[in-house]
Amino acid sequence: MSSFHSFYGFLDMGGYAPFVWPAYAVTFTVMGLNIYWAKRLLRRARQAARRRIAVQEETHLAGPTEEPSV
Amino acid sequence: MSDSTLKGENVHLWRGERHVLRGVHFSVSAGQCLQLTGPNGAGKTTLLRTVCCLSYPEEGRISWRGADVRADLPAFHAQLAYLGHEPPLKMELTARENLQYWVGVRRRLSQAAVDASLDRVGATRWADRPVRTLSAGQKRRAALAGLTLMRVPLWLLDEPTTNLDTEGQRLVGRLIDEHLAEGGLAIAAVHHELTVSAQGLRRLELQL
Amino acid sequence: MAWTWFHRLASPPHIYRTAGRLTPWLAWPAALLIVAGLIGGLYLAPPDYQQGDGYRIMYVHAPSAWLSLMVYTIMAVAGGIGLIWRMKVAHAVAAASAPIGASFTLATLVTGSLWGKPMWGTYWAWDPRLTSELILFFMYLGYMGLRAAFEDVQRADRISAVLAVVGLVDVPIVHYSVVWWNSLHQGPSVMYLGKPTMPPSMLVPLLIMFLGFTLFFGAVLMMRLRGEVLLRERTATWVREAIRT
Amino acid sequence: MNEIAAQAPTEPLLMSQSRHAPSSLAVARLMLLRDLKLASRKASQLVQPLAFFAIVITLFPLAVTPELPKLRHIAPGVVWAAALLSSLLALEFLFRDDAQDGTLEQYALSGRSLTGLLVAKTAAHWLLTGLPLALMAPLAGAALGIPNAALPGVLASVTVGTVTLSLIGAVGAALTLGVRRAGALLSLLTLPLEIPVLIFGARAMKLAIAAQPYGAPLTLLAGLAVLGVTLAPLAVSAAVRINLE
Repeated sequence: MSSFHSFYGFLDMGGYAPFVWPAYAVTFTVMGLNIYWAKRLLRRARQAARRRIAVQEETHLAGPTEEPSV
Repeated sequence: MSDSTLKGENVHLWRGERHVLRGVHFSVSAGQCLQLTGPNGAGKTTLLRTVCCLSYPEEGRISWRGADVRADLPAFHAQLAYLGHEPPLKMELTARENLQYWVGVRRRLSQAAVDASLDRVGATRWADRPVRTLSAGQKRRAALAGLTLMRVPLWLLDEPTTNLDTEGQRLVGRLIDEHLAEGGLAIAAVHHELTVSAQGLRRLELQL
Repeated sequence: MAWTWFHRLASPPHIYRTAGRLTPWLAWPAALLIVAGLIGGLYLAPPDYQQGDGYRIMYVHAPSAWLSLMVYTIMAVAGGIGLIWRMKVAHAVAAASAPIGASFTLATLVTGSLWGKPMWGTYWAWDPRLTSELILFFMYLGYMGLRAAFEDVQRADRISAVLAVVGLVDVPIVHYSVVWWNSLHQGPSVMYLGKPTMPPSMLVPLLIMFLGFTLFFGAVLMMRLRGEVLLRERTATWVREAIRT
Repeated sequence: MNEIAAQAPTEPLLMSQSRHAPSSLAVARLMLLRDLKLASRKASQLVQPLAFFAIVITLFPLAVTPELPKLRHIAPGVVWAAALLSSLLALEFLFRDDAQDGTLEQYALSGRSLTGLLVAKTAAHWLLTGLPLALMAPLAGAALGIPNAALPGVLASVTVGTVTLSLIGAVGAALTLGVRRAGALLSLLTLPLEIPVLIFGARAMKLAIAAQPYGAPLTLLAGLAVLGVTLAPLAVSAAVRINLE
């Protein structure tokens, strides 16, 4: 079934190893970074929301603002 | 026109993290002037810009003659004049040229009408000088000439008396009074009380 | 009215929760498919009669290229929807997509050039596809640069949406003009196995990879989308509940 | 003090647009005249992009070779790249001045079609920067060794091409209206979109130099201009409105 006769042959990629493996490495690095960045974004957004809510609760305790109207 | 009423209902607007307009209500009818007061940063300018639809409120509704202004924005804009902090003038053009290009896109202007409006604000003597050479007060007067020249019912004025001498401040009051007498309406953000006759004056105080 | 369910569906809390729930359902199939594609593409598929084993770069290059274009389209369409219906969630989708698309465009360029070296004898040839891809990368950079230039998220959303829509109109024009340009200069163009009769042992892993990459994009998009939705909410009480966990 | 006694207003308040409003064409004409008059009062702004164009052209004989046959070979690329860069330089003051002194806001609130007004402004911009550039291009071409017989082709391609450059540039200028130091961002946004113009324009010039019919690329350039005229104004007015917020 396999197209390679040995594990070494697989690693060698028929002589194309210096191109094939870096290409896969780059792609999977990009994928890994994407996951990392996404998690970081979510974490930061949560922190920002927490800060914002804290500030809002503080100002709320200071006294609700009057609804201005005519 | 009794139905010429501008109404704002429950207007909310945020600027980034700041909740600037927090449920503002107002109503101005023909012959009335609404004077907006409040400390710096309370949202006077923001409210004016929201009323003329330069800013988009996240909640609430602004209606003119009973209909939401966003239903037909060009028609609404054709009936309002907005004067911001700075007189909207090109420095390289003369006051007269400025009026031609500024008001000229709204209505056909006769020479006589332009002259009359310039005369009304005492601008005749320097109307043909480049705006760059005018004083801040003179620029303000040129902007006021544009305002009267538009002949629209709804005036939105942001600090209309800035840079004007006492005489100029009284001129603003008189212009508004005349405008109201003709059935126009006005909203003005001010720091100093306008010299407007009391019966048409209403007040809205915005808080920080 | 049909609109009520639509609005409920597009409401930030609903999207936030759904995106969270959907993430594993996209991520795990994506992982399985990509592993299957890797085995199929790197190990099981036979070598190409012309390119030997070098063609195996295709299994990451082609799906990356597909993502780079698909994501730009999604970004522009979402931006357009956000612009017309003033939907924050649509803008959040656009904002979440841009860095993913840009990174896969970069991956396409790098893998393409790594593929080019054994095929053309040089890392970079002005091949029409690679050139278009490079221009697309610049467009992503411009989009993200424009976004970053505005402090107010709302304005950044709306302004960058205009750019994305303009770009979407322009991308095909750029592509065809570049292909036209290339046809005049007889450039090397043997990148793709354009043969319609790719044997199934080669084709199936490729299709699996396409699907895997697409699902991977979906999973990352869902994660980013939750963050972007949170960034666009100011006072909503649901945020309190959401960030407690 | 001036006599400013209360005088009865001569005409009633205009309660609707109706018959007092000038026609759209008259408005566009007014806007065009305004921009031409403004430009005539600060001519240095007009001369600078042209001088820039001339300098960029001058760099190539110095950097590459003064031999005309060799220069002729790269002339289309040089002329077009220089045209792209100098049109970019001229964009800075397309909307920015009007936005800063508040006149743009007044036009947005005039009740007239902002799109129409901005088309007029863009037309003025082309007349003031694109057309002079096109008129200078044959001079630059001659200096780079393009035979006299090919100069009409040079003129035609740059004339048609700069229309699209002005339109795409207007989109870029409108997008970056609210950005402080927008120079680099502006080029990152507009140059990728302008690549088809570069390709078709340089091709037309190359054919003209080779004394071959250049109608096909010129038609494609004209097609781009038509597409630009129909779509770009919509993007420009959307972007300007968002940036005025």
